[in-house]
Amino acid sequence: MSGERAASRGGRDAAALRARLRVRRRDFDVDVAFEVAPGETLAVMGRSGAGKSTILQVLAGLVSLKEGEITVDGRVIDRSSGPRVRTPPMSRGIVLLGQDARLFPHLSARENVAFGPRGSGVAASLARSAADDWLARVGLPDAGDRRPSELSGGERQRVAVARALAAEPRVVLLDEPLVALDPVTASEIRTMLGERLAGVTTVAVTHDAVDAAALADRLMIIEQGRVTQSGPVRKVLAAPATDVAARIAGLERLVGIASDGGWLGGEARLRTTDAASLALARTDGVPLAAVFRAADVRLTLPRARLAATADNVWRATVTHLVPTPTGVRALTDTGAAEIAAAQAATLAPGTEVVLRLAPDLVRFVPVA
Amino acid sequence: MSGERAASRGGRDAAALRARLRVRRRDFDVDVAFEVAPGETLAVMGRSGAGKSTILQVLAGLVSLKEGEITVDGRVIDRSSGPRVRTPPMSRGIVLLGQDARLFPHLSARENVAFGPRGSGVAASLARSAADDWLARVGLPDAGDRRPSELSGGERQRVAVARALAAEPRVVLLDEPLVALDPVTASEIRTMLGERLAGVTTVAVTHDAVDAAALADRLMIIEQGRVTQSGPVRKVLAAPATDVAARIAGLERLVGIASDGGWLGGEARLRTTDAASLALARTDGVPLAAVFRAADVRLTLPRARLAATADNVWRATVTHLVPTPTGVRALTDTGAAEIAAAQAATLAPGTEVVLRLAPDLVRFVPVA
Amino acid sequence: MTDGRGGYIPRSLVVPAAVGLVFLLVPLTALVARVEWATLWQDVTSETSRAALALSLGTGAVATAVCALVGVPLAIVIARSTPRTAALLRALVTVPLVLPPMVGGVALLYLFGRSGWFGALGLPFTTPAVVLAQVFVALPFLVLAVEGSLRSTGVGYERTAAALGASRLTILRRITLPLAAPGIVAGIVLCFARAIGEFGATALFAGNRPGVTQTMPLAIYTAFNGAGVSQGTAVALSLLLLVTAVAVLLLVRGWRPGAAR
Amino acid sequence: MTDGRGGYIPRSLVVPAAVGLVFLLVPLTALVARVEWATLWQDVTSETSRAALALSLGTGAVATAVCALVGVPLAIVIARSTPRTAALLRALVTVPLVLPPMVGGVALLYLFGRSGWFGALGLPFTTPAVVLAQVFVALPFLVLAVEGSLRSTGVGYERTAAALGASRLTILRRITLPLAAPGIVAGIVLCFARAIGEFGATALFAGNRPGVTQTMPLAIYTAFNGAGVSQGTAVALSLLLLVTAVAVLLLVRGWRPGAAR
Amino acid sequence: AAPAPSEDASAGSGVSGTVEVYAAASLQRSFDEIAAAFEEDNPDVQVTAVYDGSSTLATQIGEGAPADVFASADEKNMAKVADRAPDPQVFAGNTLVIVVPAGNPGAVDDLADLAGVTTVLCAPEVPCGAASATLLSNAGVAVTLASAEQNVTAVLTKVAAEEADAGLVYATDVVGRDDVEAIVPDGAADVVNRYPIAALADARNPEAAAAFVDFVLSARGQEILSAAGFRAP
Ligand SMILES: Nc1ncnc2c1ncn2[C@@H]1O[C@H](COP(=O)(O)OP(=O)(O)OP(=O)(O)O)[C@@H](O)[C@H]1O
Ligand SMILES: Nc1ncnc2c1ncn2[C@@H]1O[C@H](COP(=O)(O)OP(=O)(O)OP(=O)(O)O)[C@@H](O)[C@H]1O
Ligand SMILES: [Mg+2]
Ligand SMILES: [Mg+2]
Repeated sequence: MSGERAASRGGRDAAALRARLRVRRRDFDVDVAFEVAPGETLAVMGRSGAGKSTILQVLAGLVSLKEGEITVDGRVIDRSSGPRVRTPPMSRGIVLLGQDARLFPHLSARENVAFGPRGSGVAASLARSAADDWLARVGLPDAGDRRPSELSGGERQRVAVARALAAEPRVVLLDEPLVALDPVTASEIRTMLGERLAGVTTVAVTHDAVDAAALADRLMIIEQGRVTQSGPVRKVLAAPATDVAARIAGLERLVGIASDGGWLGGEARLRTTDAASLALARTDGVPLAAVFRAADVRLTLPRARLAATADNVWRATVTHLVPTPTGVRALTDTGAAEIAAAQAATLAPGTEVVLRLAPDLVRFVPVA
Repeated sequence: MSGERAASRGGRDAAALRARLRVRRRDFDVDVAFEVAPGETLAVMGRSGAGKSTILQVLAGLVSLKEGEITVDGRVIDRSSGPRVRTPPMSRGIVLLGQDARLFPHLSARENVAFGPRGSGVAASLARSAADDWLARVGLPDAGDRRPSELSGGERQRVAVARALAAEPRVVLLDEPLVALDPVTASEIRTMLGERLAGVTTVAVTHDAVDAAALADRLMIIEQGRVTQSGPVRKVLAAPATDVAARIAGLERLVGIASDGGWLGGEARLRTTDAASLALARTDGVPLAAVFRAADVRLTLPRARLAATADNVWRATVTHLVPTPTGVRALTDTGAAEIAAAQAATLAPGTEVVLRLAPDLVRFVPVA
Repeated sequence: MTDGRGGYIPRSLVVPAAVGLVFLLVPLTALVARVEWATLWQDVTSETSRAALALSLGTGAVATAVCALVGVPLAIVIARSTPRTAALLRALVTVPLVLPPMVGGVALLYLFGRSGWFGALGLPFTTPAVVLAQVFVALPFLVLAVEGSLRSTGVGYERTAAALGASRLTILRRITLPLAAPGIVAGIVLCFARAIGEFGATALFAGNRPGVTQTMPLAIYTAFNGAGVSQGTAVALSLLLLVTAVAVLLLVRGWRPGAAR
Repeated sequence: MTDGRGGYIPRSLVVPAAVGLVFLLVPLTALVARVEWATLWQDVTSETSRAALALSLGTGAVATAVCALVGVPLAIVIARSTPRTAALLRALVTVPLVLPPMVGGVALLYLFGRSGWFGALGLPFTTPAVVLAQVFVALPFLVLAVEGSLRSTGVGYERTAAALGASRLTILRRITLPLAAPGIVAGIVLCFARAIGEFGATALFAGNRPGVTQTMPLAIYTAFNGAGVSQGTAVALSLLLLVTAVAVLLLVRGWRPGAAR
Repeated sequence: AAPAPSEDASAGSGVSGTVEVYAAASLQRSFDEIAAAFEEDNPDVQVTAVYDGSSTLATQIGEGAPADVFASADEKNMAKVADRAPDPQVFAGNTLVIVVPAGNPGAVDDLADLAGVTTVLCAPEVPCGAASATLLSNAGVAVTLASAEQNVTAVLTKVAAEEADAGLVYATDVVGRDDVEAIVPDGAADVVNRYPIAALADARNPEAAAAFVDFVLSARGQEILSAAGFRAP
C-alpha cells in the first residue's frame, strides 16, 4: 500500500500533511491550520456550511488558497506568498473523494475504478482486474459492467469510494465517504476503510461520530470556518468544548458556572463523582459545561413539594417530543431525556417536568 | 396545506396512495404492494440496491411499470393492463425529492425553490416570497441569491428539500431527505419535516431509524425488491423479522430455535422475562430469533471453568474490534458487545470471550 | 464548486489550436493587403453598398429568427427521439447542407417559381425570397449545432422538473432552453453567419435587384465580376460585410453573458 | 436513472419542427421532379462525374480530418478560456464564416498565389488547394459546434479526474473528448457536409480542372453553366452528391452509436 | 509570340504533351468539340479544358494558374492578364438575342416589348449586361428590370422557369435548348461581343498552346464555332 511509501518519504517533516490556509468563498471565509501525521487519519466534523468541503478542496488544489501554505511530506505544494507555489491537482499526490460521487457517466463502474491506476500508467488489464478486486471489496462484485446511471445511489457512492482508493494516493481526502449507505453496508465499508486506510495519511469529513471513532485517530471540529476543538477522537467526543461538538458526540451540554465544587445553571445544580470534573469545578465562578447522555436522565412529573434546590434534580419545561426507535426523546428548556413511549403520552410541549441525573453520569468540561 | 386537500379528496378510497408494482431493472426486479393512508407517512428502509429508489421513481412516473397499478386518491395514474394508463409525472399530483438533489444549476436557490409553485401558476413575486420562507425554514435565510454551485453539499440538500415541499403536492416522495446533514442540522430539518408533513401523504426512504421513528407512522423494510416486513415503525424496529431489519433497528439478532421455553442457538441458551417472547418460545423446535442491544451485553474473558451450558452466558470468539464514540464494539461470531476502551485493549480478533445478557434485556421474535 | 475557469487541458493543445486560428486569419490579412485605400471610403459608403448592407443585415436577422423558431423545436425533437428516428431526421436535415447552394436556389426556383407548385405566392425577385433562400441554407447549421448541445446536457434536469409537477411548456422554457443556451447561441451564430454570407441560392432564387434582393455577397460578386481591372471594390465590400457581421455577433454575445453553469 | 429516452417536451413543438423539416425537404422533391430520367444513369456514371465524386469524397475526408485535428483543440481552448478571451477568439473564428466563400477563395489566392506571400508553395490549382479551401470554409463550423457542446458539459468531471491524479492528457482523452462526443460528432458532420458542398472558394483558389480540382459542386456548376445544354446533368449530379454524402454520414453515425449519457 | 494563322496548322504539326485551356463558360460546348478535333489531328496532345467565368479565370491566371491558353468572353478580362497574354487575337463574336420561355407566353416580338413584361438581364457590370444596356439604349427602349442577374445562366434559368417573360442572352446560349425560344432583335448585329484568345507567354507547352490557338482560328475551328452560333470575328 502507498501509505508505507508515504511514511518512508516523510523524513524531513514529522507531519505528512501540514496546512495553514485561508480561503474566501463569497462572504464566508475559512481560516484553519492543522497537521496530519504520516499514516494518521484525521476526521473533520462540523455543521453544514462550516467549511469542511472547502478545506478538502483547497488541499486537493481545486480551490485556490488566499493565504497560507500546504506541504505534503515536506514538499510545498501550495503557497500564497514568498515564492508562490501552486501545484495542479494531478501532481499533488493527493486524491479527493468529493461530496458528489461524480462517477464518469460514460465509463462503466469498472472503468471508473480503473481510471486512477490507468491514468498513472498501470496496464489496462492489470488496472481492470485491480478494479474488480476493489468492486468486490465495496460489495459490488457484479457491478463492473454497469454504467453509473444503472446503479443505485448507495452503489454509486461505493464505486466512488473504490475509485478514490484504487488510485493509491499518498494522501487521501474523503468527503463523507459513507453517505447514502444503509447501516449494514455502512458498517461493512467502514470495516473495509479501516483496514485499507491503515498507513495511509487521510483526512475524512463525516457527520457521524461512529465513523469518526471507527476510522480516525484525531478529530477536528470546524465551526464557521474556524477550528473550535481538535484532539484524539474519543477525547473530543467525551469533552465537547462547544455545543456543536456535544451534539455531534450525541451528548447533552448545559453551560453554567462552577459553584461550591459543583455545577450551577439557573435553578439546576449538578454534582459529579468524576475526578477530572471535580478538579475543573474547584474555582467558583468559572464558566463550566455539564455534559451527559439524554438516555441517563430520568424524567418524572413534579410531585407536590419538590425541594427546588436539591442537587442533580431540576425542573424543566418540555419543548418538543420526538419519537425515537426505542421510545421518545423529550426535549426541554434545560437538557433532554430519553423516555418510554408510554410515559411520553402523558406529556406535551409546555408540560413542567422534573429531571434527575445520577452524579456518576455527569461530567464537567471547560467552556471554550 | 395541501395535505388537507388530499385527505378530503380521498373519499372513494381509504388509501391516498395504493400501489401494486413490478418493475425490472436489468437483472433485478422489484415486486411490492403497499398502501399509504391519507396524511400518513410511510418510511421505506433497506439495504443499498434493495429497490427503494426504484419504487419512488415508479410512483413518480419516471420509471415505467412492468406490471401493476398505482392509484392516488382513488384515481388510477398507472396501470399495465386492461385499459392501460400512464399519467406523466407532472400530472400525478406527486412530487419526488430524488436521491440526487439535482438543483437546477442555472437558477438561484430562491428560483429553484420557487420552481414548483411558479410552474403551477403562482405569481412570480408570491412564489419568490414563499420560497424565501421555505429557505428560512431549512435554515438558509440568506442563501436565496446563490447558485447551487455556491452552496455546500448540505445546503444543496436542504434547498432540494425546500423545493420539493414548496411544490405543495398531494403526495410527496422523499428519497433520503436528511442525507449529507450534520446531526444538529438534521435534527432541525427533521423537526421541520415532522411539522410540515403532518397531513401530507408521504413516502420517505431513509437509512436512519431515528428519522423513521421521528417522521413516519409505518415502516416498510425492502430486501432484494420484496417487502420483508412492514408495520408501525416502533413495532418493526422492536421485533425485526430479518437480519437487515435488526441491523437497521440497531439490534443484535441471533437465529436459533425455541427450546424448553427459552432460545437455543449452538451452545448458547437464552431465557427472557418478556411475556410476548415467552409465548413465542412455547413450542420446542420452532425457529426463533433472539434480539438484544450490544450495549446490554457484558463481555468477560473466560475464567478457568465455565459451565458451558449456563443460561444467558455463552462463549464466543472475537472477530472485529471497532472503536465507537464511547468505547469499542466487539464483534464476535455470536453477537456483539459494547465495551470500554480499556477492556478492548486486552482483546484481539481470535480471543475467546464470554458474553452475558440479563433475561430482562433479551426478546424473542419469530423468524420470517 | 468551480474556482476560476477550471478545467485542465494539456498545454500542448495550444499548438494545433493556434495553427487553426492562424490558418483562418492569415488569408484575411492577405485580403486587407489588397485593399485600395484610395477608393475604400468611397466604395464602402456608396449607395449600392449601403443598400446591400442594410438588406443583408435585415434579411439575415429575419432569416435567423425564422431558423430559431423552427430550428430549435426541430433540434429538440431530434435530440429527444429514439436513436433510430434521430439518425434518420438528422440525415434528412443534413441533406440541404451538402447541396451546393446554387442547386438549392434552382430547387427553390422550381418550387416557388411561376410554374412551380407554389408559384401563386409570387415570391421570386422579392425580399422574402432572399430570406427564404437564407433560411434554406442556414437552417441545417442551427439544427445540428443545437441538437448536439441538447444531447450533451441530457434529460436529467427535465425529469427532475417533471417530478416537481412542471408542465412540458414550463420545462421547455425554464429548463431545457436555458441549459442548452450555449449550444443555442452557437447555433444562432452559425446560422446568422451562414445566412449573411449566403450567395448561391439567393442569386438564383431571388435575383440581384439593388435595394430589393441584392445582398452584400451579391454586391461583392457583381463588383468582382465587373470588368474593371482591379477588384478593389469587391475587397472593400467584403471587409465591410465582415466587420459589420463580427460587430453584430459580438454585440449579440454580449447580451447574454456567461450562459448556464 | 433514465427510462427509455426520457425528457418531456411539449407535443406542440412538433408543429414548428415539422414545418422546418418540410421546408428543408420539399425543394428537394421539386429537384427530383425535374430529373431527366432518360439520361440520369448516363450522367451519373460518366467519367467526369465519377472523377468528381471520388475527388469530392477524398478531399472532403482529408479536409474533415484536418479540421478535426486543429478545430477540436481550438474549440477546447476557446471553451476553457476566460469569458473575454473566449468572446474574442470566437469572433475571430466566426469571421471566415461570414465571408462569401468566393471572397475567401480570392483571399486564399492572394495568399498562396504567384504574387502572394506563400506563392513559393505552388499550391493553387492543385488537389491540396481544394483541401485547403474546404478547410478554410468548414473549420469555423466545427469549432463553433464543438465549443458550444464543451461549454454545456462543463468542467466538473475534468476536476474530478484531476483530483484522482489523472494527467491533463488523460483527462482530455478519457473525459473531455468522450463527454463532448455528441457535439464533436455534430461538428464533424457539419464540417464534412460543408466541405463536400464547398464551391465558391474552391472555384477560385483551386480552379476547375477535371480530375485534379473539379469536385462535385464544380462539376455541377460546370454542367449548369455550360451554354446551350439543359440542366438535367446538373440535377443528376446534385442528386448523386446528395445521396452519397447522406450515405457517408449515416455510416459514420453508425460507427459510434448512442454517445455519452 | 503566336504564329500567324496558317492553312496547314490543322495537319499534324508534330506537337505533343498536354495543353491546358482556360475558356469562358459560354465556350464550353464548342471548345469541347474543338479540343476533340484538335486531339484527333494531334494524337500526341491531350487537351484539358477548364471552364469558368472570364473574370474568375483572369484572376486565376493572374495568380499563376497553370494555363497554356486563355479564351475570354470579353476583351477587358483579357486585358487583366496582359502581362501573361501579350498578343490576344479575336477568334469569335457573339450577339444578343431575346430569349423567351417556350411558347412565348409574354408574346414578345421585339425589344420594345421588353418594357411591358417581366424582364431579366445581366447586371450592367458584367459583359452581357453591358452589351444589353447598349442594345436597349440603341433601340431607345427603357426596361424595368425584375433582376440584374450575375450571368447568362441565371437569366436563362429564370426564363426557362417562366419566372421572367423575357431576357437578353447571347445567341450561343440558346442553341440546342428546347425550353426557351430565341428571337433575334433588330440592331443585334451592331452590338457584337468579341472573344479574344491567347497562348500564354509562360505556357509550359508553348508549341502545343500555339498550335491550339491556331486550330481555333483555323477553318476547322471556325466551322465548329459557327455551328454553335458564334459569329466570325
Ligand atoms: N437505470 C437502471 N438500470 C439498471 N439497473 C438499475 C438502474 N437503476 C438501479 N438499478 C439497479 O436496481 C437495483 C435497485 O436500485 P435502487 O436505486 O432502487 O436501490 P436503492 O434501494 O435506492 O439503493 P440505495 O440505498 O443504494 O439508493 C440496484 O441493484 C441497482 O443496481
Ligand atoms: N463555490 C462557492 N462559492 C461561494 N460560496 C461557496 C462556494 N462553495 C461553498 N460556499 C459556501 O462556503 C461555505 C462552506 O462550504 P463548504 O462546502 O465548505 O461547507 P461544508 O462544511 O462542506 O458543508 P456541508 O456539510 O453542508 O457539506 C458555505 O457557506 C457555502 O455556502
Ligand atoms: Mg461539504
Ligand atoms: Mg436509492
